[in-house]
Amino acid sequence: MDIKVNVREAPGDCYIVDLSGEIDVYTSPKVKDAVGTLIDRGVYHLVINLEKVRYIDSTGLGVLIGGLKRVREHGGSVNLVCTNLQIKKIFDITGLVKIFGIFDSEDAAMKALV
Amino acid sequence: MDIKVNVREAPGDCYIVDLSGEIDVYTSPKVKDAVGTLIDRGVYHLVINLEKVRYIDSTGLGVLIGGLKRVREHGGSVNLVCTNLQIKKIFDITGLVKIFGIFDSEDAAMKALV
Amino acid sequence: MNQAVEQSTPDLVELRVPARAEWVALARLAAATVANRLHFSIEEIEDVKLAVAEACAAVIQHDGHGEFISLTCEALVDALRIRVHDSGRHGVAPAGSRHMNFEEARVAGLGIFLIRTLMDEVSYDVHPQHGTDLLMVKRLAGRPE
Amino acid sequence: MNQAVEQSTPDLVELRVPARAEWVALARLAAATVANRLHFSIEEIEDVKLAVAEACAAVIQHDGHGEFISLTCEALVDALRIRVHDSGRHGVAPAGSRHMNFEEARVAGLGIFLIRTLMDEVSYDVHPQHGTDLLMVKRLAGRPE
Ligand SMILES: Nc1ncnc2c1ncn2[C@@H]1O[C@H](COP(=O)(O)OP(=O)(O)O)[C@@H](O)[C@H]1O
Ligand SMILES: Nc1ncnc2c1ncn2[C@@H]1O[C@H](COP(=O)(O)OP(=O)(O)O)[C@@H](O)[C@H]1O
Repeated sequence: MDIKVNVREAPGDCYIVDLSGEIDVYTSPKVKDAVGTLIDRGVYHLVINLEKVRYIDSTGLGVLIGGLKRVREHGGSVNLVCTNLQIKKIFDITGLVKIFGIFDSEDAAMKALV
Repeated sequence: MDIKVNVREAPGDCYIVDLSGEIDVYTSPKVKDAVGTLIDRGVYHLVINLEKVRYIDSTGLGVLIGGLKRVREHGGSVNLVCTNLQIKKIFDITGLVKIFGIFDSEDAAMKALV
Repeated sequence: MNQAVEQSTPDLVELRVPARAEWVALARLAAATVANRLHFSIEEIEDVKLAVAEACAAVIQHDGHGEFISLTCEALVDALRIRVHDSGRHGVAPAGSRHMNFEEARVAGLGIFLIRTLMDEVSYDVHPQHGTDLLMVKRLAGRPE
Repeated sequence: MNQAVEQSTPDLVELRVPARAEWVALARLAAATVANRLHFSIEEIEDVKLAVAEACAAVIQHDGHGEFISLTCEALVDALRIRVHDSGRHGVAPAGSRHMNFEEARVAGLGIFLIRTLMDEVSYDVHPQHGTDLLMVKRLAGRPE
């Protein structure tokens, strides 16, 4: 019933946000704050690692979409790391696979950042 | 919301019952069956390992007490392995520490079997 | 225990929680417990959890919602029937309450879209006096309608 | 969201489940969620879970219990108040129903003993027509009565 957020700096002006737990209507404001703070500081290339996320709902998707829209205004990008089949399914059926880069490993997500 | 029961033979006419999960009004009949079957087969020296039990209620305690009473009629004994503080507390406040041997390791519980 | 009484009792679970975000996880869990009893697959149980969570989130984010959300889960022979009830009177939003902007409305739409995709039947019942019911059914796979 | 409405809603959670063993885990969890919201310690949350489980088990094992168990958890400022309601009419046990033997009665006694030990206040309310209520209060440690 909780979310943990951890932000790490990575080579090349890029940041990795590790999320673990459940991203729902209760916990997504915390994710929104963390991502928003990074963008406010001028970080426009993000990898968000969802490998330890067991659950995401539409408010969580909304936070990710909102982050993506903000960084795109600055020519940035958001790549996701996601291996959980249920969560992948959610990105599939909502069509969000088409707007996010979704990768099976952090390495792949990092390399694909523009 | 479930219990796993595993029975192992150990040196010296003794059996170890590994329980893992929650022993409550729903799952305790399964424990009762497993212990009862052993006693029916003439096994009167038992170690019941509760190390992986996260939760026990009075019906679970009742099953352990019932097993103990049956083996005692045959000069047998039941030793428990228990490290979870909450569960130890339950044995304490019910006074059942006085009728069971409760040990911190399987080794100690085995050695103390008469 | 009295077996006759035991078996005739329907698998009906009702939960009423404050209409606030921190209680949605419990509603999810209650629905998952009923779905599990019906032997839905793990993936189907996740679908049910998400649908219930989206229904609760929709209530909570809607202006003028009631103080409580009621969840009713009924295990039928071949399906799980879920009702999410909000006692709020829609259209009678308290003065000064927030309105959704376009972006929020879009995310809310995503929630409704997910419910419709994950569940087999979805319908609304709006009673001006008694609030709104969202009714959802998930059928056990392989069973005919 | 309307903050005024949000904050005035009491933390009141109600759960109604069939009076059968497989639903007790959900009742435990609902009570634990409310206890957690009140910031009880992990040990105290375990106490609450066990007390609720014992109360439910006592209902289920009692001849003539009702079809459902209702659990009401109310988060007060300094305490958690829990009501476990059984709609059964005691003394009107169905014909042919089982009676407890001495050993079973003793284990049931252990359950009641645990409830009394783990909770700060325990009382019963028996209504011949409406069933039985078990009321339990657990106070937040360090708060005066
Ligand atoms: N805020 C949002 N809420 C819900 N879905 C969104 C949101 N933003 C984008 N999408 C979804 O993402 C996909 C692409 O949308 P968008 O980013 O607006 O790109 P485009 O303008 O090319 O359609 C669509 O399937 C759309 O429904
Ligand atoms: N079936 C039981 N249910 C609950 N408590 C029991 C049961 N059997 C024993 N006890 C508890 O275990 C302790 C010892 O009881 P018992 O085994 O009957 O030994 P003794 O006859 O020496 O009292 C007591 O605290 C008693 O309450």
